[in-house]
Amino acid sequence: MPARVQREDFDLGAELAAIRAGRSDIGALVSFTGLVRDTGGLETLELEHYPGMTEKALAAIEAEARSRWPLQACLIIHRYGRLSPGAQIMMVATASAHRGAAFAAAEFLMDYLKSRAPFWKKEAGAAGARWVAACADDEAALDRWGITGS
Amino acid sequence: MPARVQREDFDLGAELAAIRAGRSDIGALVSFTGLVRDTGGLETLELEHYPGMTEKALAAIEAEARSRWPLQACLIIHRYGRLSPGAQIMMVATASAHRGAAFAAAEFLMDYLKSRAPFWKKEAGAAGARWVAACADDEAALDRWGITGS
Amino acid sequence: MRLRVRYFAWLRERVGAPEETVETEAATVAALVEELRARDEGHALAFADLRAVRVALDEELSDLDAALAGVREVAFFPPMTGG
Amino acid sequence: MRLRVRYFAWLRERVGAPEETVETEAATVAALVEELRARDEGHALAFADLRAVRVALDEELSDLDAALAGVREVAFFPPMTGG
Repeated sequence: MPARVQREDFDLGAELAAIRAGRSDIGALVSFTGLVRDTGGLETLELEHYPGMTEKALAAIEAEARSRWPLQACLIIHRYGRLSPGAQIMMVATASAHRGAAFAAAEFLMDYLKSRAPFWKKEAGAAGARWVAACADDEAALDRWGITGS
Repeated sequence: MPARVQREDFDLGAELAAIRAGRSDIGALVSFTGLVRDTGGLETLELEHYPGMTEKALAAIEAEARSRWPLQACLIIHRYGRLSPGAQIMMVATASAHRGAAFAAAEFLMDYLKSRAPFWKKEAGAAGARWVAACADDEAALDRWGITGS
Repeated sequence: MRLRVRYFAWLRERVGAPEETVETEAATVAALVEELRARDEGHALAFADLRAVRVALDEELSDLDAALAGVREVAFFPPMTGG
Repeated sequence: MRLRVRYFAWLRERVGAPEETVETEAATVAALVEELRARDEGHALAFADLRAVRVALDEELSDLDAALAGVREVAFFPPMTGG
């Protein structure tokens, strides 16, 4: 299933239920959900993306994960637009026979996506608006998968 | 919230929704679900445990995770009794400000639980019944957390 | 000393009972195992390979060298396979 | 050569437009950036610190040294912050 880039919210429980529905070959199902975190005074988080490139980048990230681990499922959903504190920003889910592959693939998807998928966050609150700076750790995180940061 | 040991199934989506309900201090929510995997001819998986010790062991595992990472939530649910292929066996969920802590804590809970929580699996199928052997990797997995296997 | 001895998984099946009450003067778990082993064929089979046996004292993981003083419940079981 | 040049996040804000059409003979991304920088204050500000600028050519991540031959769309943006 291709990665989904959407303005609407998603139903985490329903997505995870759909992955395992009607099958018994999955031993381990891992999910990661990114949420809008308010560290004080946040009113909205605006997520901008690059339509066209975003879908291609997420598809490439998913294909890379599937080539590295035996996965029964690999799902990426990422929202854009204006979000409130506590809202869901994105999710990944991975399913495999064993927990090692499911965890590794989910962490890989997140590391890869953080510095390779064209999304940008702008926080707005009482004190004004600011673009969220990329975390140096995020580009460094790719090193552990044998990928050099851009 | 204390770990739950129960015969009944659990609602993964509802558990994850409850963790983030009404708060905006969580940035990363990770879940792991263990499922009954059928590698051929499996009819039932019987899960035996040690009532009393199980709850204590899971509480200790949860306390250890909370002492190692800043977690807004840390949940363990583990079933016992007779399960069918594809059924949910157990789940852990961890919530933190950042993804690194949430992933690490979830993997730690799983590694620790696999070799320290008193559960035993017996598979039954057309070919008869057999106790699932512990995986040597499971005891070795604790090494990476600075804990020596028993 | 009176102990409640419990068995789980295939140790339970081999012994043929989930638990028993044991009167013993054994000072350590290992000494208790020697006594139990001598009871009958089922016990002997349960304890045939001690590398595959784990022990808990009063619901805390322990080991064969541990002392039994003050202990009320001893449990024997194979390596755990939850998760 | 006619290029569609797109800007995202604070590069878009500094340039003051999400995209523009550019006629150029620049052989590389770096040469294009030099031309764009000279356009006005907004462009100059957008490209003030090239360490903070990422580039995609026809929707694929690339870098400043890349050649522009055959490219139709160039996008400039800051390091990504999704997830």
